[in-house]
Amino acid sequence: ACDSGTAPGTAASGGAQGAPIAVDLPRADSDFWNSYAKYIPRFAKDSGLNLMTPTNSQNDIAKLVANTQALTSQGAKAIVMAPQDTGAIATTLAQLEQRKIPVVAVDTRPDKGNVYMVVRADNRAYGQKACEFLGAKLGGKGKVIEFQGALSSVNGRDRSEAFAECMSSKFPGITVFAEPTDWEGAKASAALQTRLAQHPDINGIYMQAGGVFLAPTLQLLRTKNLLVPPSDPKHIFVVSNDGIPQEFDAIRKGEIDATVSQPADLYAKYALFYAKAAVDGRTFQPGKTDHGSTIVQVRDGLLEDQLPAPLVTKDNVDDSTLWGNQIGK
Amino acid sequence: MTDATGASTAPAVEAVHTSKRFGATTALHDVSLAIAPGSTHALVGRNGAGKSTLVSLLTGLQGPDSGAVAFDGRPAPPVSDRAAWRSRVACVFQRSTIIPDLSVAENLFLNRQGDLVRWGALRRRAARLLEEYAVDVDPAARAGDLGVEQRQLVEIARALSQGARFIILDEPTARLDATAIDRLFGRLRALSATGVTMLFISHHLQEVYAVCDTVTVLRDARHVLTAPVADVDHDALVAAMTGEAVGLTAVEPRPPVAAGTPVALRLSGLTLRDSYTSIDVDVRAGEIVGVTGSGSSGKVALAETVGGLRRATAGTVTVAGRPVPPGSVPAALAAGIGLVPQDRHREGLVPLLSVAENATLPIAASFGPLGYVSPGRRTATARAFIDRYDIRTSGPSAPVSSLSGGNAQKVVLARALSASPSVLVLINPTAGVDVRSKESLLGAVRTAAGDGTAVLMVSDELDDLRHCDRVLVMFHGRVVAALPAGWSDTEVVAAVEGVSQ
Amino acid sequence: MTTVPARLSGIRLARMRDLTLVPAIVVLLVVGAVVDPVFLSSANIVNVLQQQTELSLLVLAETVILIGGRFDLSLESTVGLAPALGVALVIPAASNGLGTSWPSALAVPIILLVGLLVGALNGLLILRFGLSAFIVTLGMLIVLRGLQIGITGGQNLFELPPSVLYLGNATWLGLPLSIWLCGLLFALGIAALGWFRHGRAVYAIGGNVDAARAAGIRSDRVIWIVFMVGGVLAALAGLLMTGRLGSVAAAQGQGMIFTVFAAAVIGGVSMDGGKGTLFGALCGVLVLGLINNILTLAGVSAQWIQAVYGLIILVALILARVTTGKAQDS
Amino acid sequence: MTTVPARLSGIRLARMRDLTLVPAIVVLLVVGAVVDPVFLSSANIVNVLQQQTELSLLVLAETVILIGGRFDLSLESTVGLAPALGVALVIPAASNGLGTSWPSALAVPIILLVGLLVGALNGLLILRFGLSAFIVTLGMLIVLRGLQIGITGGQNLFELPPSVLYLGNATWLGLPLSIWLCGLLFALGIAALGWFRHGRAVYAIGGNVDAARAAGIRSDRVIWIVFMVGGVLAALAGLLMTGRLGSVAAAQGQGMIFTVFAAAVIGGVSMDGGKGTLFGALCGVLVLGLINNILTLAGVSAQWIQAVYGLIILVALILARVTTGKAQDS
Ligand SMILES: Nc1ncnc2c1ncn2[C@@H]1O[C@H](COP(=O)(O)OP(=O)(O)OP(=O)(O)O)[C@@H](O)[C@H]1O
Ligand SMILES: Nc1ncnc2c1ncn2[C@@H]1O[C@H](COP(=O)(O)OP(=O)(O)OP(=O)(O)O)[C@@H](O)[C@H]1O
Ligand SMILES: [Mg+2]
Ligand SMILES: [Mg+2]
Repeated sequence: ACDSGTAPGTAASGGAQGAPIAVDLPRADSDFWNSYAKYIPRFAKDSGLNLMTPTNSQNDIAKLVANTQALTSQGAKAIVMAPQDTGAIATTLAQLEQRKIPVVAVDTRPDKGNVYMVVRADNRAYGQKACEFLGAKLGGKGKVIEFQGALSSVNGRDRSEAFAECMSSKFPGITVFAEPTDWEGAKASAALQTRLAQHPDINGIYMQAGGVFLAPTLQLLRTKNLLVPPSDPKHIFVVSNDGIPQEFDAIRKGEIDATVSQPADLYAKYALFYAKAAVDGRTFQPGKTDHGSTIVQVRDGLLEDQLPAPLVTKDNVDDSTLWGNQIGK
Repeated sequence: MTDATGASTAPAVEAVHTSKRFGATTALHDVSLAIAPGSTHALVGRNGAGKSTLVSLLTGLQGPDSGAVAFDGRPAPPVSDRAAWRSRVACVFQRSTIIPDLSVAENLFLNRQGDLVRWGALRRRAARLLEEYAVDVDPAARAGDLGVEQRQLVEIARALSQGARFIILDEPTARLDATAIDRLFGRLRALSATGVTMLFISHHLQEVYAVCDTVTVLRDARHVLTAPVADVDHDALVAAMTGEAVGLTAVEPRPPVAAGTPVALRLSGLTLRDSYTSIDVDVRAGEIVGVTGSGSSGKVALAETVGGLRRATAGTVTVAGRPVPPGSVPAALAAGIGLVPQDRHREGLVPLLSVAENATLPIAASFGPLGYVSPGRRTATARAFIDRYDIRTSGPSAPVSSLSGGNAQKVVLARALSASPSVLVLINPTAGVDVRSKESLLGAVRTAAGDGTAVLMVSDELDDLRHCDRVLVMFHGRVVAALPAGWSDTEVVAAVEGVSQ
Repeated sequence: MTTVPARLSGIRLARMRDLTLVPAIVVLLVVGAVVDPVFLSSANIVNVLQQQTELSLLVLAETVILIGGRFDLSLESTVGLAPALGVALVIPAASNGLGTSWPSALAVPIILLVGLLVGALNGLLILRFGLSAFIVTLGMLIVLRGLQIGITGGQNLFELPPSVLYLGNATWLGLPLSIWLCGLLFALGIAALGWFRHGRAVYAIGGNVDAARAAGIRSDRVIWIVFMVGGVLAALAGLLMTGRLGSVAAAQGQGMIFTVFAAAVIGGVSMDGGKGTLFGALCGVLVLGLINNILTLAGVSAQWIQAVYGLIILVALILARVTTGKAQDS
Repeated sequence: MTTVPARLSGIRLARMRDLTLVPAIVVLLVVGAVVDPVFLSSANIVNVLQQQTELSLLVLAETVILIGGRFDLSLESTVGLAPALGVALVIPAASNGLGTSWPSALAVPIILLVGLLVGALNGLLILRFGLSAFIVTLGMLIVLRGLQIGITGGQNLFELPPSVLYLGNATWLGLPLSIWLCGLLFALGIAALGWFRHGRAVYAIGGNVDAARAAGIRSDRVIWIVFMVGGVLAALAGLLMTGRLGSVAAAQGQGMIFTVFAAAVIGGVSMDGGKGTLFGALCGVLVLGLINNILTLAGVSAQWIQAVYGLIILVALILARVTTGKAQDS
């Protein structure tokens, strides 16, 4: 039926020349992804890309597939997507491959099927870094509560698994309460409240998404009078994840101790970079890159550019290269 | 507004050139009606003539398409001002306005409980009111658990107790037994004596003569005549209603069922705890057996047991010598038993489905192979029913909810007869049916009997029972009398009241 | 047919239906105590109650609407939109506000007003245009959620004025204010539905709207008011949640409506209108809250926690059915 | 009171109610063509249709259940659990299977059987124990979703046997097989509900179950069958989705049930039972699918797309109401 090339110039955001490049946003209700969404047009303009209006799949794989089909109908020559459900995208990837439309996957790696490049940070490293930080701060013993994401999310699972492995191998003296939250702040808050009643001596928290868990956690600790400086024995060490500006504020105030900055700006920048490279027909090899990251071959035909995800503590929270220090504020 | 002040007293209520249409159906066409203060006015007409529609205009439930309503010479309040309407008119509606999940007491004083409800006082008030109307019902009971008759009595008590000076009763007697009707009439006469104006609707013309002073006849949505009841005799009234100058024929005696005719329906030792005990009845093919009794006699439960709606605690029902599995309507149908249930709204009809579909539910299987229901054949069958039972409807495809009360009842009867049953069980089959239709309904029953159907007819109406070959009277769950044809009204009434022997 | 036993049994039945869930609650309390002695500590019980306050306000609203024979799915989106709008109007643009920077004392009144307006709009569309309540409020749910995302750009709002934080955080006489507030509102609701004419009118309308109208009840007006009260309660729930969690999350309230219906229906409220009590609904809320708390305390594995949760609900239902011997309606 | 015009108008009305959404569909087609010429390309139309196949099967199931006066929320979880279980039983443990490694030819029969069993269990609990359909199927929804997470550990399954992939992928005569299948099932359903005794019985039961029973319809049996058919259809939808997406996602089907109800009710199916047609429901599915497609093609900003979507649904409803002049019920 429809082959590429039949669609007239339908690029919604005109101006720039060149092959239309499509971006699908995974969701519109988290600070991280909203920052990403803001970076996309900015970087597209900087590098003169012909960017189509980004679509949004609202965390729904069926919508992502529908959006992809609509975008290809409209003549997209490369697609940047962030499939939160990494299994369900296989068929779509195969179809896109048939039509020779390259795909850049951001943040997640498809379980099956090929893409031109995966742009993500190593989520296992997030869990690892959080574990090592907490383990060191607690001196290898104590009780830690961990707000997991949804079991069906690969990123959440990677963080949980790495955290659990690291804790049991390096800090067997620390008890971990892993709470499933489905990424909901209210569930995390309820779980923390219950656990604190059960174990008033909890002294560490690892939250896998600062965007949703930060405010509820701080609010609860505040009402329980547990927001005290690290010098106080009652202090609970909190490690977060995401690197949004509010987390940095909390670090500066001493309310939390660290966060892993997930580079929203780099995600956007290199997603578009690789999309353009794909259209231009460039190829990449595993190895160090020119932007301080490493391309690894995770399986046959699948390259992944693992962007650095720095651990932010009081020491480096004012580093102006952190994305959380660049937006808004 | 007393008569003493002069001759120019305004009517207590007046409808002036009112019309009302429902889609393509004209329910009222340019009807005018004036009721003098203190009079008891009868409104009669065949099923679907527009009586209930007129009631809905006079009670402000609906506004007329054209024309106007006035009370005491002043225009009626706007339709939205329910409180104003309620102070002018109280009504016993033809369709139940009981709220099933509320208690009897609350139903009685709905929206009149006072801003802060004092439950104890409310129950006591309700108990007094019920006692006054001799209704043996617990005020704390859930209204939905009451029987049809008790519910009707509650509605009547509610309307009469509102203190309005104008009261409408739309077929209040259709669901009452003889004693209850007597009590109601006593009450109406007393109210009338205190100057209350009433509009009374009934298909029992003798009731019109018993309580009313003036009568208005509607036919096909139009006003036909208004006259003092003394000036129109029974035949003239029927002629005005039907538009034909033929009087009612007397009930023709049925030829006795031949002695050797086999028993089609046999009830032996049938018992339902708390309802009836050890009922033994034989109904022969072609025989019509009437069953009557007072409200708690168990007659309805008995009929419902035979129809498969209830499961007897002991005893058997046999049809043509074969026992019928108890408590299952499909089994009863398979055995050849057709049923006209008591409450057409609750268990008789599916309101959203068409007349055709409702009338042919049990025989849907016969309209095509493999469960296929040919719409053409269904419509044709339904059209035949509409003609045979004189159902006033805009067509077989009209939803049955658009029918007037009596016509809906005819659909239920048509349904019971559709499967050509060998045993027909009827519960109050002519409730709410107009005189002429009643004839045709009972005619259909007689025809079925003539073709060899055994009929068990539960009814409170002597007119129905007159068509029976014999009448069984039940009292507190037992058959206390069996009256062969030729009984006198007093015999039956005495037996029903439990005063015979 | 003597009437006395019938009367007794009538009363007994009505009472029993209200108390259906009490055995389940007792069983849960015992199980909880066995699972972990902490369970019965006053701190934990207060936690459970506080965590249920927002849900219970929504259940209060939905129960009244259900008794009136209607439906409101949009309550859960009001939980998010009302605080989001109220806060966005008063905080500076730099904190993701709308840039209007109205005086922050206005935040709470605006939040409640938004709830009122949403309820009024729902009522208008349903009653004036004769539209299906299910679809109107489903559409409204999507629109309001969309508006929230549109207004906030999908961001969480972190900079809250103290007045917004107060209700969800304050403690009175050792108990969180939100628990007092819920208790008070439920008491008011139970009194209004049980002993006041307008409350009884809601039952009448839900039971048979024609009959209610014939009895002189202004059913449209009553239902409209019920929708508006529902909207205000939902906004209040949003306010409590915002205070408790310290931010307006972009997804605040999302997915709650299922739990709201579950609590109400488990508590004996009928989806067909005219039936149910606030006390029963409150029991439903408690049952769900206790189950959640016990599962957390028991440390059921994340992999199986959901299956266990659903199973317990089903079993609780079957038990409630068996103990009262009363069939529920669809 | 002449009967002929009345009869004609009666038929006209019934037909019209069925066609309520046709003008909306036409308007959407025109708008779509204006927004982007690609819209009317056969490829795009086929895409829209194929994307709606799974939803439409669920709507088919839910519509029949709603017409019968009941409710099934658990359909959306069957969409996930049935394929997950079917696949997990046949694939090796290394691919997240259960380790049973049954012959892979069994996968499809198992999937459909799971749907049948879920429907049968729902029916059993609702009919035999007299429990509320809303609550039973809500509990079932949670249990099944939990089971899926328990069985798969929250992992996606993507080593699928070819038989499982076939239905969602194959193309017949240039059209995806799933479209043919949906068309066939809807045709069967429309015929069964319109012209067959058991289908008509569903309407009678939904319209007045006491009357249906008094007329000799075995209502419990019919409703039970309806639940089982619903379960099988949901499993089939899951099978199609699995094939189309090439894996069983851990969250497969999640959140669909709202859209299912929306499509059915927009299409004129009543939540009170006894009313509605499959054709109308199918139109509801199409309307939602077209709106989605047009919004995507039009490139509405991600920030506002949801609000616009909800608004269009509301407006479509009000228009449908105005054009047919028929009030809907709650
Ligand atoms: N809501 C409605 N929709 C459509 N048609 C209606 C409606 N209400 C009444 N009708 C029609 O209007 C006509 C008059 O009905 P109405 O109920 O006034 O008759 P009635 O005289 O009270 O009859 P009955 O003695 O059987 O109660 C009938 O043909 C009926 O079918
Ligand atoms: N299933 C039942 N359980 C308990 N009591 C019952 C049951 N069925 C009937 N009864 C009681 O048995 C008595 C007889 O009931 P039935 O309905 O047969 O009376 P009826 O003579 O038909 O009255 P009516 O003429 O008012 O319809 C009533 O007191 C009723 O309350
Ligand atoms: Mg009438
Ligand atoms: Mg009776």
